[in-house]
Amino acid sequence: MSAILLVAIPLLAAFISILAKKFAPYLLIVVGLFNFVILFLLPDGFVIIGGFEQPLGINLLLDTYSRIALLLINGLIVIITFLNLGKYDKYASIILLAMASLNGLVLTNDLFNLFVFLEISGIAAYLITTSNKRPLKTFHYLIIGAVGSSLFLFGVVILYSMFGTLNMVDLIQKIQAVDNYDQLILPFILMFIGLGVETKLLPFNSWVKGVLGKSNTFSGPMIGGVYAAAFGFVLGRYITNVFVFEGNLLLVVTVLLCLGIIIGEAMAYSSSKAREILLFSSVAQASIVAILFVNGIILWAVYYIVAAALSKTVLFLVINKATKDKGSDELNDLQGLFVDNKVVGLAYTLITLSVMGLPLLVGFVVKINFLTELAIADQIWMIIVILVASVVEGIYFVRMLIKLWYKGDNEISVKYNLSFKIVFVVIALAFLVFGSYKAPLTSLDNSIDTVMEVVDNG
Amino acid sequence: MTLFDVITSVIGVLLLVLAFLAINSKSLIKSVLFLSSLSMLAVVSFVIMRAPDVAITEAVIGSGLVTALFVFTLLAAERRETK
Amino acid sequence: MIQYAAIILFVFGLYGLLTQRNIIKMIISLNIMEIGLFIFIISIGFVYDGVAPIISSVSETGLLFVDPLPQALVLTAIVIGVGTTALALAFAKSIHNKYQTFSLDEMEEQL
Amino acid sequence: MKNLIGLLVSLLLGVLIILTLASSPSFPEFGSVDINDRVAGEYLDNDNVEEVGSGNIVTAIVVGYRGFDTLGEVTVLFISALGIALIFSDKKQKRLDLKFKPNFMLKTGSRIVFGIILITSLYIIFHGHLTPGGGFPGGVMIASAILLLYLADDKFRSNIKGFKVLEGVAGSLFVIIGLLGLVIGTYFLENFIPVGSLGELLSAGIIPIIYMLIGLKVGSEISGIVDNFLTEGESA
Repeated sequence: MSAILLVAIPLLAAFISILAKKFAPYLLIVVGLFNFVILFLLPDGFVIIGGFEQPLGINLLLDTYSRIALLLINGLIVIITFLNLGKYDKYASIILLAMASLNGLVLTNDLFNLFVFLEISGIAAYLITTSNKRPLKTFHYLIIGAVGSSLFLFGVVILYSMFGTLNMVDLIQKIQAVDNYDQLILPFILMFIGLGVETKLLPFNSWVKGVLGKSNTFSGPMIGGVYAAAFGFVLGRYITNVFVFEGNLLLVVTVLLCLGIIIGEAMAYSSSKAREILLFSSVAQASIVAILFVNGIILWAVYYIVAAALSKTVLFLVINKATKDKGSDELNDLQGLFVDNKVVGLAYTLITLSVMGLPLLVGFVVKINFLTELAIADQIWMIIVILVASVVEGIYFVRMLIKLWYKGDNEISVKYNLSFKIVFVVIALAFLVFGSYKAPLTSLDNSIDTVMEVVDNG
Repeated sequence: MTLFDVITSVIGVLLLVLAFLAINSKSLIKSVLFLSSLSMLAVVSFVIMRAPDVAITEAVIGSGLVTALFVFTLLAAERRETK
Repeated sequence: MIQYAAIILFVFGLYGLLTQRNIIKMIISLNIMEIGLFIFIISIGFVYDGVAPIISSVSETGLLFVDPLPQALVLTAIVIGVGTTALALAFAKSIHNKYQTFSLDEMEEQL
Repeated sequence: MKNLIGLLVSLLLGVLIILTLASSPSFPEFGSVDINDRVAGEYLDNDNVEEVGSGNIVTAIVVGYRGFDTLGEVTVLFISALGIALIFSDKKQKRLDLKFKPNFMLKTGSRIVFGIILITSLYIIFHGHLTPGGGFPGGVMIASAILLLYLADDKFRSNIKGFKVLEGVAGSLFVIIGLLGLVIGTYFLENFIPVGSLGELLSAGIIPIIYMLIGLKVGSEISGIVDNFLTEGESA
């Protein structure tokens, strides 16, 4: 019973699933639940592969940080597959591979191994987006993804040529020992760009509009929710532990991220399509997460990713289901969606208010805490940018809610079956409960990412 | 300038020339052929840099399989345009 | 010298990718970029008058060897590159089914 | 205008890379690398070579030390083949009638060469741990032999169902060997078969077995990809 099962079992299931196509979706749900359960039983610490010690072979690191990520990823994949049972069954083997690669991405402690999993999850993402039936947009996403991972490999190889190791913990020890900082700027930039493509950071997210703008109830939640969360965790682990941003590099990165927030919110404000509003707001959220990690606010960034992933999954499910039934995602066509879907509407509203950060909801708790942490780190400019972004976000979300609740003369008939409703209500209630009952959130602290601990006493 | 340096610089220049031709040639078939010869040159440079494993893999995959896939895509496209 | 040629090749592939308006040319630029990257990785591990890392008998282990790790990385990266290229070509083929052309400009006219 | 921006961006990146690498103290000069201050020095160390037992150090790294990478890599090919089959899956496939018809020379020549290619690829796969080459080039060679049959006869369709089964079985066996390592030994992908003496055919424990499985898997996958590229939907 070791953490390697989280990667090996889905792989084995994927290889078997092509032999028995009919059972693939059910195999996927069973493997997802199996992963979800053993995550509560697995001990923290390193998992050595192949029997070779730390810098020679590859090893995986399981700590609270990656455990939260894995619970979120495997849980969401099971929910999304369960809700889309019957319609997207031929994608079951691909989802199994996506699950294996995302688990490996979060767990691995080896840089080249991360590149391999980056490629697998990338190819799985391109194939998931083929369900949008837009080959040109998927091709655009593939090209940018391939460029991103080539740049990442370039950065990894330069680091290997300088320090002679591919193991993350070993590398951090060697980076700490180096005095000439300027030579590290190049590999860090290349790897930051490589990871920035999949985490939708500013200059490399031109693929997001094409992919998520035309998404459906399967590709929307997968790419917008699960993939965004997984890559957010990976980017966070590398920003806090491996990358050392100082001086003008830190300035450049911060300006880039702030621009990402402002442009993301502005595009969401100016768009009239429901899916575009959601995807641009998730672009802005990705930049906020990156800023939090750059300032070392690990705990609240983790909660922000979890809240963003859950909320985006629900929002994309609701909007994409309505778009499929209505045929268009223009807000005017979706007017009055919640009038005869009271339960779904209530859950949707609660979650949107939490994303905006209104009191009594978990979004507020997360936002207040990371703003105070930013204030402690006296990052005044970033606080101003995030507050302005929240105001803009509030405006376009409220405008969207008003349209969705007020029918006007638009006639719309969208039916959500029971399993959809149950999932929405449960998540909305979780947002409400953890909004007021803050104890479990504040019981953890920044030490959930134990890489630095291992480096210091390793 | 040992013999080794001469050979590597010749290969370096040839690589760049072939890459330029591969990108800027008008017809697609020509640029695919330039790409195939580019990967053949890469095989030669791998052999010179004492990497036999990689040379065999790049030879079979780079100039063998990738070129074949490109040609099939172009043939299928050409056939459909003429129909 | 071949190390700088490899970097220039990588950047040249990136340039081709940013400027070409033909899908097949973009995939070719992607391949050029990857070939440049692979030559760079192998050049990192090269040692003057080193020997290929093949040991046929235990007595030979005293020789000066080339670095075997970059070769293992490139071996993996080549096969990954083929996977991505084959998928990109499959997309190019299905795009051609839909738009009857490979050039992005003609496709935009049809939209 | 777009070309100018593209040129500027790539020029800027190129200059940045070359300047940083030229001026950085810890980036070694071309060719003057001291292996021992890198991890690779351990791989070439005497008793490590004997412990893994594979003559070809690169194979020892690819399948032994970093076997998890190779498992990931086999998955990349698996998902590409799966994806390509998915993209072209909606129509019943029939052979693409290309303009060129295989003439006599091609037909007879390919029958002769087919056997030679197969034998060399099997040789490369089974000697992966002794001489250069291994599962991947061997597998792609098998696929190119089958590609030759496609070219030689334009009605030829290989047995796709059989390749799918072979692909699934070989992949599952690879993971099962890894899990056996976890059950018998204490680590995933651990070498639980005695290593034997260096240089012999049956040495290096599970490495030749894994390379043989990879060869079969890669061969069947890429033949599947070739078949997808050389066929088209019935209605087209």
